[in-house]
Amino acid sequence: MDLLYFAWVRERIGTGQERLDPPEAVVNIADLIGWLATLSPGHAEAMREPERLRAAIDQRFVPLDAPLGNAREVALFPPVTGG
Amino acid sequence: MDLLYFAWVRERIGTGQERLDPPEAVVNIADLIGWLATLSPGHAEAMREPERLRAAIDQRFVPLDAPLGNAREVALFPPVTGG
Amino acid sequence: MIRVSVDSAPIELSVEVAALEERGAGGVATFTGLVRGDDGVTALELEHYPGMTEAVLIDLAEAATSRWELLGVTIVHRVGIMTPGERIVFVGAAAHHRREALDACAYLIDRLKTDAPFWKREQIGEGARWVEARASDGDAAGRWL
Amino acid sequence: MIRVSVDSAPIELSVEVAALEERGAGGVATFTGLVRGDDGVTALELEHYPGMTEAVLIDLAEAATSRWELLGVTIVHRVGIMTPGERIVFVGAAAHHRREALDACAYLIDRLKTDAPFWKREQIGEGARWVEARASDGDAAGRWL
Repeated sequence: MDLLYFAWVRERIGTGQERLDPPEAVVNIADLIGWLATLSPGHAEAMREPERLRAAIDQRFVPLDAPLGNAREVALFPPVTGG
Repeated sequence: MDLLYFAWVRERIGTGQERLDPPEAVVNIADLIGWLATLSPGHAEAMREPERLRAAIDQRFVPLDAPLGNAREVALFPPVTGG
Repeated sequence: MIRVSVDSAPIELSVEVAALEERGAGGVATFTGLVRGDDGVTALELEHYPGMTEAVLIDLAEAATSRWELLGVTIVHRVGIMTPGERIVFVGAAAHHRREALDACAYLIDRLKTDAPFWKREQIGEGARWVEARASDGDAAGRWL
Repeated sequence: MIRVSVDSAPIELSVEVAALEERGAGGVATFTGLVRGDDGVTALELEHYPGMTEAVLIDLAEAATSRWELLGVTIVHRVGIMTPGERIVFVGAAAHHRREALDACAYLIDRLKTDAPFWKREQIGEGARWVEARASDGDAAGRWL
């Protein structure tokens, strides 16, 4: 699974992209956030406040309880601030 | 009193401006329209449908029943169509 | 800062927008009215009431600045003869916040349509006709009362 | 006609407006967002989600054209580093009637603010901070549901 990170999520983790293979118990975005938090201190810091995170699966916004299904690309980021 | 005419009012009368001295019985815009209609065939044609006319006294829009008072400049024209 | 102009010269959109952008605003909203070329119109002539027209436009710009927090308001209206595709009118508002700029811009053009003494005459081939006022313009201006 | 662009080059407002004006519309409404220089901000950096951002903007432009009768829709968003006074975003709509153009323009910028994956980072002297999303943006986008 390709993981993409943007804004301060990217900065805290230290990379904008990584390929990871989450365990089977990780079935939705919230699970994924919890699992990512265990990977490194940077990941832990980025995932510390899940309520401040937003997600997209295969480039579509999804809520945090969305199932991962056969996601190829999952992105995690703060609420958007463009325009 | 300076009379100003715009758009088809001006075209029908044949001039955009004239100085006139209405009789004392002419006290409001509606009276003025009625009196102007008697001046020439062009005036009559321009004043034929008072409900299609709008007016300004000293460069402020007024309703047709507005008193002329000490008006120095009275303008008659169709509803505006700018923009 | 208010800028009002009634002129027979073509409207210089880039210049007008640049002046609004220089106000230090977060956003600039604009509306430009153009001569449409459909209906066979070959030229459009705009007549106005010199003196009163400018005064009405200044009143309108001032009404917008007292209603919203604006850093700049521009109203430029062309008069005389113009051809399809040319700009008839430009209104613009600069504000810190986009809602103010957008609302002020809509307000300016809606009220200009009903309150400013301009008259349009369409040239269609050899003929010409004075454009009739539309009831929908009165409705649009009424939104802001 | 829809035009969507996400680019690090400065936004060429004259070019964008001219393209909308050439659609033969009666009116063109635009909104331009600028980097504000107050609060001591010395630079603004815009990050986006390549691929998804463009797709969201195209969806948004198409939603506007199905909601209103439009002859042209343009959304141009700059990314990378920009300085106070520079343009961040330009949205514009061309339509036969002004109400469509004005409403579509407001809709595009309101929804872009909440739906398009962009993130702003402000540079303030030596420091930098990620801009927080504002609840009022959600409210503004909610007007269009």
